[in-house]
Amino acid sequence: MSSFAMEWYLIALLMFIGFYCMLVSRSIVRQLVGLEIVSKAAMLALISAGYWSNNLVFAQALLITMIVIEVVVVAAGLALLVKNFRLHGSADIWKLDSLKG
Amino acid sequence: MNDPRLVLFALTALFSIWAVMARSLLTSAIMLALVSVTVSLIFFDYGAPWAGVFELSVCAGLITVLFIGAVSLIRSEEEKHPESRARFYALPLAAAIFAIAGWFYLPPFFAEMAGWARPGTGGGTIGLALWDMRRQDLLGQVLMLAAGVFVIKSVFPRRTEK
Amino acid sequence: MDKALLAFLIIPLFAAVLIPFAARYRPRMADILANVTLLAGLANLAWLALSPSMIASEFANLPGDGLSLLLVGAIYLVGLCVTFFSAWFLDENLPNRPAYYSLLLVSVAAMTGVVTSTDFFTLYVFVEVLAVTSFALITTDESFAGVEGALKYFFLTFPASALIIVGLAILMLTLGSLSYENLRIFMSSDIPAGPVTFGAALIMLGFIIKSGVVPFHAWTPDAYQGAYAPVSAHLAGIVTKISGVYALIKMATLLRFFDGRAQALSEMLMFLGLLSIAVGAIAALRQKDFKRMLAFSSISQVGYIVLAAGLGTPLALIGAVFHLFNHATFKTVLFLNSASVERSAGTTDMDKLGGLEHSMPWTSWTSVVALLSTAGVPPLSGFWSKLLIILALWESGLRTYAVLALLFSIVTLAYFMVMQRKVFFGKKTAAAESSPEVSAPLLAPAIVMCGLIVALGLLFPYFYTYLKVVAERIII
Amino acid sequence: MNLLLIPIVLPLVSALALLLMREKTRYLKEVLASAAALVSLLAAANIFLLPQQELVYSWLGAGMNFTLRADNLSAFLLLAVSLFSAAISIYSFSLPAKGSSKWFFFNLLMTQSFAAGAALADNMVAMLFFWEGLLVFLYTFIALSQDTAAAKRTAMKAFLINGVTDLCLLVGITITGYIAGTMSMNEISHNKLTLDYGWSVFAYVLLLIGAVSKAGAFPFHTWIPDAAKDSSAPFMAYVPAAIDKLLGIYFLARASVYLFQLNGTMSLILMSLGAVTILVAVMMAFVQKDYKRLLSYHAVSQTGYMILGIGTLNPVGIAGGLFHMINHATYKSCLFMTAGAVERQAGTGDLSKLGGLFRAMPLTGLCFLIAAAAISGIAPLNGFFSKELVYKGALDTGYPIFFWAAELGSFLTLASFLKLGHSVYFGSRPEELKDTKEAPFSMLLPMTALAAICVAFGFGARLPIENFIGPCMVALNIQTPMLSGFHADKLYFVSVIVILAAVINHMLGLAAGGGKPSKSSDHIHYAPVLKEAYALAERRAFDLYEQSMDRVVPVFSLLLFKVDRFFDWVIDTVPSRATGFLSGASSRFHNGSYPLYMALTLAGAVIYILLAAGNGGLK
Repeated sequence: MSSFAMEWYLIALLMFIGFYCMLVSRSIVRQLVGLEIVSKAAMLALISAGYWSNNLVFAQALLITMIVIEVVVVAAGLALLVKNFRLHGSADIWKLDSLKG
Repeated sequence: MNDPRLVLFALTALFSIWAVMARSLLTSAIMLALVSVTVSLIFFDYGAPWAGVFELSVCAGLITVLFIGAVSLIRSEEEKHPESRARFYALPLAAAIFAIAGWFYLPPFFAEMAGWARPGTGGGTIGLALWDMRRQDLLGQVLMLAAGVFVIKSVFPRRTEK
Repeated sequence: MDKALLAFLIIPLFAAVLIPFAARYRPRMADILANVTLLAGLANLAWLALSPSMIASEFANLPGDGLSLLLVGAIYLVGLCVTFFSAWFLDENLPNRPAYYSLLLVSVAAMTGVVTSTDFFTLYVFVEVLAVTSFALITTDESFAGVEGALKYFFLTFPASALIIVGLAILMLTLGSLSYENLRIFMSSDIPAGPVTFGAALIMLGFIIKSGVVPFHAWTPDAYQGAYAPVSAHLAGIVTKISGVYALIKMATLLRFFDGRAQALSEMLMFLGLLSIAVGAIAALRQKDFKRMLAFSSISQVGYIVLAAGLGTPLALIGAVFHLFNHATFKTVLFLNSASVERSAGTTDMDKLGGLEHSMPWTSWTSVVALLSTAGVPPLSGFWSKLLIILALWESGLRTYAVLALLFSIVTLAYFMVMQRKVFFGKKTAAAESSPEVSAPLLAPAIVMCGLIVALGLLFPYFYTYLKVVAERIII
Repeated sequence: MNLLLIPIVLPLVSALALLLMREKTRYLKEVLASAAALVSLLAAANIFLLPQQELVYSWLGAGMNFTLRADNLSAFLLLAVSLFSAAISIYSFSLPAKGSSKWFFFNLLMTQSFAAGAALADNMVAMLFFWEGLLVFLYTFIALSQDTAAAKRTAMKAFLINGVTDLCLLVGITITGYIAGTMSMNEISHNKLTLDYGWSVFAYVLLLIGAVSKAGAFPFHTWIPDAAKDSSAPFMAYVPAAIDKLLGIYFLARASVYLFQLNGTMSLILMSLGAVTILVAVMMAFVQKDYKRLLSYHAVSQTGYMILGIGTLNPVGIAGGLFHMINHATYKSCLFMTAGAVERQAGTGDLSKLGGLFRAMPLTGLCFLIAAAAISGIAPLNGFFSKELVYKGALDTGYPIFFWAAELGSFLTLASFLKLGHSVYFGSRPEELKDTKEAPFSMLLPMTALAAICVAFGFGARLPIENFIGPCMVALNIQTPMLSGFHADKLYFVSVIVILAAVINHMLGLAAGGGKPSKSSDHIHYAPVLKEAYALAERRAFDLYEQSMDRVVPVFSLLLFKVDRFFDWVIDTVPSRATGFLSGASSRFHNGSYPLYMALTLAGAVIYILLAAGNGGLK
């Protein structure tokens, strides 16, 4: 079993954990935690691919951009969380079901 | 399993399970910071120090601060209505099922994929790579940061009248 | 990146940064700056694409591949319509007025970035910027629905980003590069594809989620319905098309669907396209809310584009690009009209509306033009694009697909007729009694777009020449 | 702009401009319409004088060309169309009884534009386009000319009759184009079609139906007398009297001579059709008691001469038919104008209430006399010469029966005009008409102009035959024989006998009718066998349209209704249940629940990934 395959296996596991979290948790904060875990897994996949294909510098360059994006995305998510909390008084995403039909 | 990197990977998985299962949101946020730390260690181990430094400072630092801020804002309300824990206790079980089921399929799949790898030339420095090859991404970053500022301004406007 | 179009990215960004400073004391400055920026850009584009010498030479010297030019045109057009509409629609004391315009301009810049990018990672970066701006734009007002729509949009499209990154990682591993050009060269060589198509499939899945194709569509109606009124026009008209559908068309050309190297992927994409057409159309039949119905219709129309992109023959791609452009025109008109109705009658619930044609004739008739174009009634522009798509399907021997696409086109007409009857025709209801026609500036974008719909339909041969050049260049 | 487009585009644009005007403006609409018609007339004259012109637009990419082609025949026709438009637009200047003047002139100019297009079009599809356009404006013209239900009904009648026959024309043109492999009439004429096989006979018969029904021949004529009652005099003078005759006979000539090589049988059919039309219509005309209605039956009857002339298929007959076409348009237009003038001045068109108007309206009366003499074929007016040509052509075919039918028609024509003229302009003037005055100048001008043309084409028959009819024959690729300067003594005497017979008949009728000129036809009207026939005709027993409307249509529509209900159920109830079920399911599914949506998204993604991994080159 090559090291690469093992790493990606664990990355898949990490991704599973993150998506599981997004699937089952009601709290928007925990949704964001799940989201963070998934994106960590994606970053690991990227850097691992860079490492094993001898493109590490390139991968790092991409990763830095990704981290900037992640920060802004998480900040936007938290901003939405706070706005939702202000309007609805809760941070429960399962309660948001007024739009239907 | 003697590869230290794999230990770090396993540690990351462990911390993330913990982050998901933690009863308190604050613990979740701290565990998430630990996940980031282990991920940055993995980066260092790969020989990607720039990514590691960024990860450590931005993800483990800035994002954790943001998280803790948001959590402390809503914590009082959250603790009044704790969510049902049963689904979270099922996580280790689900992860184990995934891990065992995946063990038979995923590593061979990834191993075959590794066989298709086309090694690049490597070389160059991070600065050159960013500036010469990824110049548009820098533009994208600027745009992203601008967007972030405007998002915050839009969601939390300065109220002049009320 | 297409250097010729770089200015169309930088200038709105610059204007977006300028707006908070310029509008500190005079809030109207924000409107003026945003409108002027987009109008100037549009004028410049019109000159680029439609100068007499360009038409005389049958578009032979277009800069770039022509597709990005066309789409930048569409982006600026819809953006201008939305900002112009907003300038009169926005509440005078909306606290985040400057930020709203800044975000619109940033999203225009990001969309320009999307259509001019030459590499998957750059595409991803700009798509993320676009998504972030959209979240904030949806919740511009303080409505409950807005924040609900934004949160669902945020979380339900997030898996797309992760999948795209994993796809990029696989591409990097097996292709060694992320640029379109390398993928194209790789796909046209005889090297066995291996996991490259798998990586591409993951990226494609990401964009399928972002374009709201069934079964990944759940966020679409919520986001469109909850969004602040003019923003839903912006979202439905252009944002989701650029952030998702455009990339699908691009990948269809890069993966060379027409020569069968990624046959499985092509078939899956076509199946999903048809599924969206069907689900969107059927769901739209029974909607009670005007905007939600339009959202489902949007899913259905995106289905046509995805179906054509999945087929990938030159004719189908011409149809897809044209339908993308048409969708921008008619969906913008319909959503802006829904905003006008909301402003005038105070609700978008179709059960409470009725008989608005007497008090709002312009809104009513522009809706009719747009819906006929959506349903593909000749000689409006929507007819031609659907015709091209169905023809392409028929020519490729996919008779079932062609017939079903045609059938659901009739369902499209049916649900729009239901909508038109419930909202504009029929008996006047209490809500309609006190709803005057909105002011001329609010009507102007819809009327201009309707003019465009009719003009494109009538001048289709010229436009077809342009599209043929585009198709030749993007397929090679 | 190309000269050829002016007669089409200018009236069209002016008509649209008219619609923008307010109904209240005085004379502005009239001036605009007259000016447009006059400018078009000048353009048409210019086109006629220039050598043959052609204007080609490629249409629908390659394969089909939108061609306007002014060969001599088309140019001549265009000139005639423009002439009558100009005359009618001036005539209608101060005529109140034409309905809304905005819509009247709109219809007039539209009709002119489309008629000009139909005359110039070389491509049959383009011609059909203009032809069908005329149909639309025929309907609106009648429907808007009076604000009565009868006008609407007549309009619908005209529309349906012409619609059905235009449909025949459409099918005929399609088949012809298919057989010939081209839609261009010019190209077909280089390689004429023959009637050797079924499809081409079928095609020709359909074209024939389209053409003769436009011209208003038996049995497609029945809307014309109704329109005479329910619409205005200028409409009658313009459309059934002039434009329809011109176009119908034009296309009949094109089809019979230019596109197809006919055989003897078809020639006999055509001539019989012509003879029957002459006799049936003139018999009906003879007993009419209304000015316009009488004229309208003559408009039908005269068509018979043209069809007869073209049906002879010999150059003399064809020339006669074409010459009669233009002559008929001239005098019949003039006659309808006099009818309109009398109606305007005296307030009625009923013959029994009119009388002795010659003194009050001398100029109108003079015009009537000239035109009536012309239609009756009295030498040396234009009608005489064209009829002579038709007679000569009919005799040359070797079937003298057609000649005699035509002469009988001529006799009855003259007789009915003696009756008409006597009862309107001579005899004693009724008390109510004491204050009747001459018609206004704007009505007299076109009337006298047309009467002058009648005289000029009569005395100088050489001129029109050499300048107009001769070139037309060239355009139809016919060797022109010596047409003018021909005086057949025998024929001349026969027509003198006919005139005398008609006068004697009129005397007899007067004596039988107790000296009342309006009853001078009663001795024939109530003659033993004819009495029943006329009674049936009055009940419209011979009117195909009315009969089918009464008998066939109700049954058929009931049947269709039942079929329709069935299909309605199949395509309405069944799918609406199905879609109702599906959309209900969809709306229950979209319940706003986030975890459901997330599960859907993730499940979809997993399935997609598994499929992609399974088919994506790996494994």
